[in-house]
Amino acid sequence: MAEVIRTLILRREFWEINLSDRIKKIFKNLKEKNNKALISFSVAGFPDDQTSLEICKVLSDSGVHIHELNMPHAEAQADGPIIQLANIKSIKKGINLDKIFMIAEKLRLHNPNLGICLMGYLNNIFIYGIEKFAEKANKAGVDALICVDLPADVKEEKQIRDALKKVGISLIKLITPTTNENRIKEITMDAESFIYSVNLKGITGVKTVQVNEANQQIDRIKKYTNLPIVSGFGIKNPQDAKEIAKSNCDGVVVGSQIVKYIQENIDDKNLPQKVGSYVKTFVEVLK
Amino acid sequence: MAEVIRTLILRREFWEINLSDRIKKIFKNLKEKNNKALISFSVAGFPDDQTSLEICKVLSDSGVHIHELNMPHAEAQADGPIIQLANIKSIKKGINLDKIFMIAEKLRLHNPNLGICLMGYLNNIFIYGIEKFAEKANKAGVDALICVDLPADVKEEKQIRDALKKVGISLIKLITPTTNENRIKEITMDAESFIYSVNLKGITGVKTVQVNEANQQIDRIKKYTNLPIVSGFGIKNPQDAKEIAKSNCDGVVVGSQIVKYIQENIDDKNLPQKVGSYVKTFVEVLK
Amino acid sequence: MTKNSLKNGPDEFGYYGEFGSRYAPEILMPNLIELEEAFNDAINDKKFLDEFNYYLKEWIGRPNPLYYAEQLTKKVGGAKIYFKSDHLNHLGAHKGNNALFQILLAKRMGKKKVLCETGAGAHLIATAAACAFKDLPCIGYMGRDDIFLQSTNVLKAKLFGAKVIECVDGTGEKGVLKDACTSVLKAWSSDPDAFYCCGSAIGPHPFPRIVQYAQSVIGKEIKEQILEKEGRLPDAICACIGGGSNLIGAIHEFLDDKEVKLYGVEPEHSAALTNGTVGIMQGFKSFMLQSETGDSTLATQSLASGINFYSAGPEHAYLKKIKRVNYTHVSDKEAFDAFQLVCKTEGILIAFEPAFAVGYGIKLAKEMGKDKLLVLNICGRGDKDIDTAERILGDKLE
Amino acid sequence: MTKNSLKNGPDEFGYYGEFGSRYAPEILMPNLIELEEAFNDAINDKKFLDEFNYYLKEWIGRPNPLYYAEQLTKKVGGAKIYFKSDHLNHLGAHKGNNALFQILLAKRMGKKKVLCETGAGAHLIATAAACAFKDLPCIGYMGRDDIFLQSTNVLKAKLFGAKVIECVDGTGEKGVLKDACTSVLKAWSSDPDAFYCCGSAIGPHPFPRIVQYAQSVIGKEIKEQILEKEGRLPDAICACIGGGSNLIGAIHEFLDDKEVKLYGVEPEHSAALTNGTVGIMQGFKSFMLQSETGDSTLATQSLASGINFYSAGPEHAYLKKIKRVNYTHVSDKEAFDAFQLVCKTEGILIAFEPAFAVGYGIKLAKEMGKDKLLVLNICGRGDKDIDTAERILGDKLE
Ligand SMILES: Cc1ncc(COP(=O)(O)O)c(C=O)c1O
Ligand SMILES: Cc1ncc(COP(=O)(O)O)c(C=O)c1O
Repeated sequence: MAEVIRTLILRREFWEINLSDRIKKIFKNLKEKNNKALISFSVAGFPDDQTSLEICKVLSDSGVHIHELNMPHAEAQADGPIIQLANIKSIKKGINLDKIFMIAEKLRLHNPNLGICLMGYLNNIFIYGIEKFAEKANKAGVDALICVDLPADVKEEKQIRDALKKVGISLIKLITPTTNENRIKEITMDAESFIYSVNLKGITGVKTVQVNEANQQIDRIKKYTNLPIVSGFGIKNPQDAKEIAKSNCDGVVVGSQIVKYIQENIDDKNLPQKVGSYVKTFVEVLK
Repeated sequence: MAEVIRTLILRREFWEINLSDRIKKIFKNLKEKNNKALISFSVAGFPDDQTSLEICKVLSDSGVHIHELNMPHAEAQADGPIIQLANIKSIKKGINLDKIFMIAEKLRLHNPNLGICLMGYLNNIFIYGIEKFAEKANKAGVDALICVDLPADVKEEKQIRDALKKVGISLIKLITPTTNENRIKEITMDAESFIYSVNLKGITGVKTVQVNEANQQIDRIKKYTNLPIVSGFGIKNPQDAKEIAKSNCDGVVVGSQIVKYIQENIDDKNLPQKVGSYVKTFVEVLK
Repeated sequence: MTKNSLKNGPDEFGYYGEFGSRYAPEILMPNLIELEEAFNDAINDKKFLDEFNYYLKEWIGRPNPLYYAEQLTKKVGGAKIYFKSDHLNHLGAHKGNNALFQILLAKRMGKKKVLCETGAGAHLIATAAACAFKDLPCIGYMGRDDIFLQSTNVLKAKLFGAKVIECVDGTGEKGVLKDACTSVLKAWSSDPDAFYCCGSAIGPHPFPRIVQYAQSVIGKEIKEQILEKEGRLPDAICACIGGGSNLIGAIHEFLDDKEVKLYGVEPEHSAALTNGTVGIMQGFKSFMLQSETGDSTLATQSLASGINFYSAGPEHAYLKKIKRVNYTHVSDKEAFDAFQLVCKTEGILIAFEPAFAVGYGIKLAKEMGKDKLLVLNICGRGDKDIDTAERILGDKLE
Repeated sequence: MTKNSLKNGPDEFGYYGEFGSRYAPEILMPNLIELEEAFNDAINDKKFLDEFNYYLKEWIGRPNPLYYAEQLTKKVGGAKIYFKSDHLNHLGAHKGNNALFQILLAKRMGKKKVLCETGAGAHLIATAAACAFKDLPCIGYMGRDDIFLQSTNVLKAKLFGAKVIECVDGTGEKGVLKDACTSVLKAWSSDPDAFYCCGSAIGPHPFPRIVQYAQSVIGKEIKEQILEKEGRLPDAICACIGGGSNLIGAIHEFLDDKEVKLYGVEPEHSAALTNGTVGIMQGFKSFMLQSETGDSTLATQSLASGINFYSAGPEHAYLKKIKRVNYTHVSDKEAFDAFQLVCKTEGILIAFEPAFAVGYGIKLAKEMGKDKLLVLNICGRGDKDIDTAERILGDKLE
């Protein structure tokens, strides 16, 4: 264990120099204005490749600071039914990492300032090849990766971290209400760009958020890091977002609500624009 | 065992004096004419008390020598479905031993020469009371009893034998193809009036008879007794009866066929007469 | 053989006091005598007994545990309750002990075919399975209503290669265990070369004795196990009773131990020993639920098909007469409540039959006091009964 | 711990070679670590192990026999075939060994609620029963299709007091074991205070290790029993493999005995170890039947629901890689023929799952020669499968 921690410390030093600049700047700017980041989420390839790209573009135009682009996985262990269904539909239409990188790249060309974060499960990356993944992600202009089933405890964590580091992409860490002090200490030591703080015990899209709980969680993390903390899970409407923004967080994630909205308006010809207007209602309350 | 056999021998002596005269005479007369006895069978109380009496009367008028009047039992272990159904129907109409004695008595009044043999299972007699049964049977003019589930091995056999002996009724014994020599010896020692020889391995009313088998069986019995032997089980039509009559038997039993015939003509207003005509076809072939 | 021991079996004529013996048609007498001789010969043949014990261990899976039902004991708050676990036997009931014994005997006698009767089907599957592994054809007689109610057991028997014959009463209207008994006796009369494997401690002598002998392994194990666990005999043993094989099996070893109280529990509406009169049917004399004239049985009813029988074995009639065993009854509801309670407290799905023993056992345990030991004989598992349980519980099962 | 022993379990990070470990969302990590610590603590606590062994004996009914299948051996005409009889266990399968262990562990950890996944329902009823007798609420996750196919197991679980939750895949169109696995992991993520009782040697570390530990009682008994009966180790052991718990249980004790050949038999159309590629899903790395991109599992099919799984536990992936165990597969038809053959020759109704082991075992026995010893692991009884058997046999079942 001592050795593991030593490695972690070494890594940390390395990281201080190589942090993804774009995301660092986003939070720095917001901080100066005393504002909070809005982080949006959508499923790559849902409802289809082209539309999912359009949605991302519109989101970035609507005032979102960071966008999480989900790489679909059928057995997603930590996602609710709304996202899972979108995942499966996208998989059935033939989504894969190459297509996802294409979407990311076009989004990057559309908006050079947006934080682009890929999100998903390890297996897609593992099968694709870790090195190749890092290179392609970098080429596509991706800033960060959230990998749900990649705790520091598994072999691939270091492999991925190293590969990403080479190309300047950060590996975003999650902290949940069950994560104890010790583990928070270790995770924060390892973390880059920002911390993803899960408000609720539970999977996405099923419960509602409470500002007190969120703050408790954030305060536990702040003891160990100065990294920005974004608060996610359970934000159902602009009201929730406004509430959470009152907490000590640095940003708010709106995830399954957006996917749900897409789902509900899936036949609408102006779907991307509608999603854009919808997200603006969140942007508004955070101003 | 030695003691049991001693008792049996004692009994036999006793029996030589007390044999039921009527049946003895029937066989004696037939023997003189080189004829065989026809033994008929019907279920008391089937299809109802009155009709079952009428049937008995007509049978006795039609040339039958001995009639077996069945005392219905619902769980008859050694009867086929035809007789069993008649049993149950009769039971449902409320047959009981008192009524059966009434039928027997009226039959006796109608025909003083007919051999009347009650047939059935022990439990009816056991519940009624053995002594009382013997007395009432005697009063009704019954000559003999066949009790299907009363081997020499059970306690009630001696009780019933003794009770019947007192009133001069014989206990008829069955011998089947499975009865071995030793047992035939013991059974014949104990037998009275006539021996009931079962032709077939099996229950009544299901198989057809073969004269060779019947003879084999009869010959085995003749080694140990001079009593008349009637051959039964499986006689389906006058042809069968004629066949069997060719054997060394002294009489032929027509059982379930008569019950079946009654069953088939149950709605006929002249049922007893029809049964009479039917039985005459058997009487004819035996002449 | 100890003089005056209640464990000596019937007298030389097949009687337990006034009960039992063989009220059989002549056609079956030679078979019964042959069987009796073969049985007496077999139980004096060490090789045969070794074979029986070998398969009891290796095939049936004996000895099964004498399980301290701690949670149930706590819940009831009385005597310490032990379960004798015949529900863990191969094929799921005590019936296998007996079927195994008789099929080994049939094989030893050189028999070429086996007949059996069945109620709930437990004896059928046990006989069919034993016949399969001893390579004998098996024909099972089963009431039409039981075939319908216990269709999975019929299927199992067929998978073991048995033929199943539907039985009805004289009217052809319904068919239950007693009709299967009557039918198998008829079939045996037609086919006396066959071996008849009788499923309970009933029927003509020597069946009650044979079945008692085979099932007594239960009580022998109880005795050994309770002595090991508690250093003393139990204060009471309680089992359900249909024909009486699991009860006699559980208690036979204790008949001379007068300090051990013995209980036989019948279903309320087929309580032959409590409410019956002495009669003679299907080859034996015992207490029976019968018509006044003795010409038929009365209709009986029970949640548990396996103990829905108009009579009980002759040894029980005798043990009742001499007051060695207390025969009593509980209602379907009490049994069903006990069934659920054992599921919930012990995680054991018992059959409806032993649920009657548990139903009474609960009341008994309460009266007995905490320093007492009560053994309940769990003679079968309840897999066969869950559809009925579902029907009874309906919406309550969530 | 012997150096270089294959029995040492995973390394300190939860890996068997490159396979295994815990690919879990952060929300579950503290639980997994807590569980690992609790497990390591428990297996060094004599009192806990005594309790486990006590209930293995008294409640599950262990040891079960190592049965010489003489008739089958004769029929096949090759190696001497032994059956390890987990079909005789309480609740009818090996799953009880593991459920019992984990529920005792949950109790020891002070957990107040239990979740489990299930395929055929065997693990569900085992967990529900263990929860009943340890007084813990139990919630079972089961695929919608499996609920339909294994409705009696659902009923049993409910009688033991469990709640059963229907699971479907992402489309909501169907639901099988893998969907139950995904659902229970989600449910646990939402309710991390609960104890998750994993049913096979799969899932994130430490589950494969815990399940292997609990099931190893099977192989320990095999070793003891074969030494007693034959004075030597078997030449081969063969078991079916779904997640891999009965197989690892049967063979773990023999991993260092290189002269004992080991076989794992998968269904032809869910043969992850034969046809799969390395992947990471549901918390562990192993061979998997998965799409080229790794974003989903492939549809699998098997006569036996319990082994119809897209992957197998990580220890098996490792044992395949180092060639210690031979993984192979047989068709549904071969398994069904074996199922019938065992019914007819041994009078034992085995489950469809072990029928795959028997199906391969028959071929193996023929190749092995008469002086060899082959142990087949009969991990469950077939009561649950007779409706399907009836459907397959149709008119042929007379
Ligand atoms: C599980 C079970 N218990 C009890 C019985 C009752 O029989 P006996 O009284 O002979 O034990 C049966 C009969 O089928 C049964 O299946
Ligand atoms: C009877 C039986 N055997 C085998 C299995 C397969 O599981 P495993 O490979 O973990 O032994 C199951 C799973 O439900 C089962 O019920």
